[in-house]
Amino acid sequence: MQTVFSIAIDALAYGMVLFVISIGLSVTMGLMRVVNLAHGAFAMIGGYIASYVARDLGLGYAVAVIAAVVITIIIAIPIERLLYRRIYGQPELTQVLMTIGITFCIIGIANYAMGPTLKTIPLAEPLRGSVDLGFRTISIHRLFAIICGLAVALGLWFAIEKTSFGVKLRASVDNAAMAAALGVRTEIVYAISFAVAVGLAAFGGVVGAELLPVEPYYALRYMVTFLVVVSVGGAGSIPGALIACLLLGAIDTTGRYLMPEFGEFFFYLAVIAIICVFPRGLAGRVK
Amino acid sequence: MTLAVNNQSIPSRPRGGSFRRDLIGVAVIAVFAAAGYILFPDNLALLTRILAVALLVLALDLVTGYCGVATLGHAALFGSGAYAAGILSAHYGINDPLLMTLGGIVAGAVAGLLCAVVMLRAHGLPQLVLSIALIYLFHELANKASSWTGGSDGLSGIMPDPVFGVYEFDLFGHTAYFFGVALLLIAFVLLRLVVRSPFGMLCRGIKEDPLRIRAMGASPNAALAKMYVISGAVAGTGGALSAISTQVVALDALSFTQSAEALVMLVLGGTGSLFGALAGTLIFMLFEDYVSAANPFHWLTMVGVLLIAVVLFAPKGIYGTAAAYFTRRGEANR
Amino acid sequence: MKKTILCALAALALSSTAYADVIKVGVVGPFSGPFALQGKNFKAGIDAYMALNGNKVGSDTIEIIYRDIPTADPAQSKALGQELIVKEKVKYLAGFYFTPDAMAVTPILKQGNVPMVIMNAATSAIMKTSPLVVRTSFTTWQTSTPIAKVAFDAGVKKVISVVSDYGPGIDAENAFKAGFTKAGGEVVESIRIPLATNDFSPIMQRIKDSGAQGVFAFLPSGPTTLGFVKAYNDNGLKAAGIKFFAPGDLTQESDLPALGDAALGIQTTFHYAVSHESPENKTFVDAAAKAIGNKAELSFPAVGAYDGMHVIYKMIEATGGKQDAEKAVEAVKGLSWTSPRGPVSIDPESRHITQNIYLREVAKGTDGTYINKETQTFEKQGDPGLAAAK
Amino acid sequence: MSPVFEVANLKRSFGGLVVTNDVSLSMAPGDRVALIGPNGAGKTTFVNLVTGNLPPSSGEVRLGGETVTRVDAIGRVRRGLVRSFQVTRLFQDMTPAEHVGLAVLQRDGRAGRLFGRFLNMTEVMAEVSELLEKLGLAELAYRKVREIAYGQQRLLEIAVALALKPKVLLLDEPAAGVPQSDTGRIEQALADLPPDLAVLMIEHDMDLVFRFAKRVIVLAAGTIIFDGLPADVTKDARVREAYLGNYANASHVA
Repeated sequence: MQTVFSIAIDALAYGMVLFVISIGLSVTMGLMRVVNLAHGAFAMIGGYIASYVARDLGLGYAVAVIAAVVITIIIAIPIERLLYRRIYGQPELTQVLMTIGITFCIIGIANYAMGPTLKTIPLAEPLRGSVDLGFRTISIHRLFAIICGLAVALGLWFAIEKTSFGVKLRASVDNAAMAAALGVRTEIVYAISFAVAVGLAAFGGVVGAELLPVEPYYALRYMVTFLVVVSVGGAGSIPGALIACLLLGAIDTTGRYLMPEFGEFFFYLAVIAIICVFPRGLAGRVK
Repeated sequence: MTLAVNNQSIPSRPRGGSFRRDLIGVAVIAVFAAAGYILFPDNLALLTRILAVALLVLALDLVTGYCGVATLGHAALFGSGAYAAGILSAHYGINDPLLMTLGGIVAGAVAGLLCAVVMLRAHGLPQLVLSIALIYLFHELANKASSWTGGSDGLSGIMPDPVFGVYEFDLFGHTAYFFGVALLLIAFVLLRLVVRSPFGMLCRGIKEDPLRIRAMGASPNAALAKMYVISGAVAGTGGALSAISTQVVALDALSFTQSAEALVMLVLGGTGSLFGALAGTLIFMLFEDYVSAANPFHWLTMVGVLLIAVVLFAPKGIYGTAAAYFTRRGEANR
Repeated sequence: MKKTILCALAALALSSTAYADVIKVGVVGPFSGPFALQGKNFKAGIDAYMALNGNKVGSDTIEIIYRDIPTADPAQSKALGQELIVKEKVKYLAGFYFTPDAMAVTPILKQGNVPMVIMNAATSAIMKTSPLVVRTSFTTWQTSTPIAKVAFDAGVKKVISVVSDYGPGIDAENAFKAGFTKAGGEVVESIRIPLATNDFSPIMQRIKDSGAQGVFAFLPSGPTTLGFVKAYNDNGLKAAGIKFFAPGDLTQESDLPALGDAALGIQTTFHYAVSHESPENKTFVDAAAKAIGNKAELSFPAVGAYDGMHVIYKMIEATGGKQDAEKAVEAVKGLSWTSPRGPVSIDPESRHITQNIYLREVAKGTDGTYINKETQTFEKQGDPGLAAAK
Repeated sequence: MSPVFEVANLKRSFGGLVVTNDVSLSMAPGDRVALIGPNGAGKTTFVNLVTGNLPPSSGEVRLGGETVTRVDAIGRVRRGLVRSFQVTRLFQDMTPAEHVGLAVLQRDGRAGRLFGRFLNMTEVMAEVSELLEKLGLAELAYRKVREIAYGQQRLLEIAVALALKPKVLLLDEPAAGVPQSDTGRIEQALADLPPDLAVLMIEHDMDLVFRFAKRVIVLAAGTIIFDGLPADVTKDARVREAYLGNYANASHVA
């Protein structure tokens, strides 16, 4: 029984970390219809900035998180203006080519500027160490990640469902021409959504860095995982992404506990099974 | 309908046109192959690799360019062909390169059918993810079956006999190169026939509007599965060529990376055209070889810039955009 | 066919008759991609050797030609090897980080009349594929066997082994098992985990549940190692007194800053630590650090490359710059010298390097950086893997 | 004449909402029937049920005496039930000749052939040219669909449907979106449909309905409220109510 609880906790923690990192991609893919393979690259940039701020400059973890999000967004703005604008509404394959190109460039630059070694982000003092839950110990950082995941989920849900911006965004997504006719400046809505998505990527990159350490190949190494999680959830759906992360997290964790040597099989078989049953993703809208 | 036979009231199309284009196509490939041989006699290994990958990209074009199925897992077909050819030689002592190629073709086709069964359960993004899941499963399977595949150490001990008992596979790669050119030419001619056949037309229809095809009484999934099998045979040929020419097969033949690279090459060249697939492979691999030799440490950035430039300046792919440009000019001159 | 070879040989022979020649050495390694750091270390080791010993052997100038192969990709490796031999006319092939990449090239060595000096690839079996291969790195068997004795002597009788599910991981598992069982211990469970494992918590749970007193682990360096060691601490295994043993790949110097305090006290056995104390090593580290630019990035592939160059220089000396692979290899059989890692020799039979294996513990150095502090020496270790494979 | 197409007690509900309720009709070869109804009457659902794109909650569909309720959309097409689309669904990059050629080949079970070109298949080309000629599309045979006018695209829809040699043809607003100047050609094409073909036309344009149909069926709120001669349809009180609401009755009373 203890083991079951223990695995459940691990699954939850892993799922939430996945969620924090992937949810930004769900926003770009679901709401802006861009297959953004460079999502991981933005998460990586966030991680590098946080590492630089916290480790090399010696500023605190909180400062590092904020700096990572803000600076990554600032870096992303010209990229959005010059490159992403050209692929909105283009065929998926074109988007794939462009965003892979961007990813390669960012990897190359990161490798050149930051070197090929792993970078860590020193945690704030209260987040270090582990707590004893009675039946097992878990690192405080994991709990922090779970809380971050819940906060992001709630915040996004609120922003999309309950604010006027959310209304405009949903209108722009459903019918851009109609939204524009109603006076919504879709360009600005898209730009803000992109900024939010990039900011979430950076935030996820920092919070998830304990599990997915920052190095130049981060952007490619985890690209597939992010893409899979978002698609299984149904792109653009926050509850969908949450369920997918928890479900895949649970399958992955249980699989790795029971039969580690077949870990990959479980994960990808589950992905195939879920998509065969829900061809549009768990929360995909049926047209 | 009998009375209509000699009543062709619509002007029939000049039939020579497409046949001539076929000839030109074959000639262009032959000229390129000869040029490669004469100009770069010391780079035949690279050129043979390009031939093998070109077959993979052609195969990918069949399902992606002609049928609209986006996949990041096509190396599963290529790798199955490579492993089949390799295992035939390394474990069963079947060293005849033609038989090994045949084994690759069959294995590729079977893998194609397997993939089709899974892939056709979804569309769009979830379909893309299915393809990713598939390639990882194939990869893991090959890793697990290490007594057959050599696992992560790779399958070695592949020793192909001379082609027709005469032409040996030597260090300089002459035989492998010509063997590859021959395979590519045969595949190209057959595929030209296939894409222009009624079946090819059906597939183009499916790509544009599968629902309309259903309303015409044809099953898109059956057609796509068939195309997947054909594609598997072509990719399997490429895999077999790779196994025969390098005499080793490793897990990278079944990898996501290989699949993604093939897709990048295809889109780079231009989807939906056999020439686009060939052009994309040639340009990407030569570019990669050139910049990675020029600067082994930071060439990835250059490749990234190339991809971005293509999207910005040649949105239909390099061949696609060039072809469209010449067609327009041709029409303007008329 | 024979004619072609003869022609080729003639051509090659002709090209090598001139006196003051440029002798090209082709180095194949991961210079970009996820393993770029290892390739960078190859280059640092080679640069260091040439900086210290000059770029000339006799009157011949040595020129290094680098070729990039980012991951294990034998088809590409073979193409590069062929290109280096045929087009660049290299007389020596060297480098090779991954086993399959090396295996892909060995079949063409004889035809090309080129010896190969492996600077890393650590699977025992490579040596059997061609008599023209010499290795100056290590094998996983070689480095993983002594740790079994260390573990047993530390009073640990039950161990669980956790390795990444790929060639070197499986080698490590077998090597440890063989050594540990022989010593009288018991490997209670052997777990193989996929290479792409991000979250190690469930594995830690598994280790706890197994009731083992210690864990033996082998994972490729980089993010997975970091994740594993962190999980080991965070999940309370360290606190619970479960001891951690591994070969030194896990505590590669370039990973130590990222591992930080989490790695303190981990015991590993390996053939080389950057902190090794000897005048030879000091010279080497200074030169290599200069070559790589950042001393923190320096780790074991550099020493493999450094000694590899030493072997190549000796080969060139022995052949007088002529292309004769067999003679070159013959000349270095039994060669012994003092490497930065300690006294080493080339075993005449296996052509693999015989060397000291050190037991090390991760500690904080005097300047605050993390180092692998050597605490015990296992002298003149050969490769037990080749014997085990028979 | 025995009916070629029958629908018996067809019913479909989504959750609690009954969209098609107990619809029955029967058609004989050569019938020209128009199905009309106000917006939201359930016409689209009815078409989807008949073509097999939506399974019914209960009831049956029969084609030439065979029950096809459990046959999928493709199977029904192969058994002779062919439809056209309200908004043309043509392949923008293909030519009219290719469209019709594909349909002919598909009908003959040769669309899966891997070799040969239909342009070189004399008997296929003969049929293609005859059909295109008949619908006045001969000159456009080798233009891409995206380059030809919408009215001609509608004609091509009909040509594709005819190439499949249907027994029952379902025309979903065949003249929708066509400029006034071109409707004449479409009406002509409809008038020239094979005499033994049963045609069910869904249409809003009453002029077209009156000129084409020998029989009119009115669908409202998922049920058939009228099935009879065109001449009678405007006199029917329920039809008036369905279309004009209470306002109609009020004015009637007044």
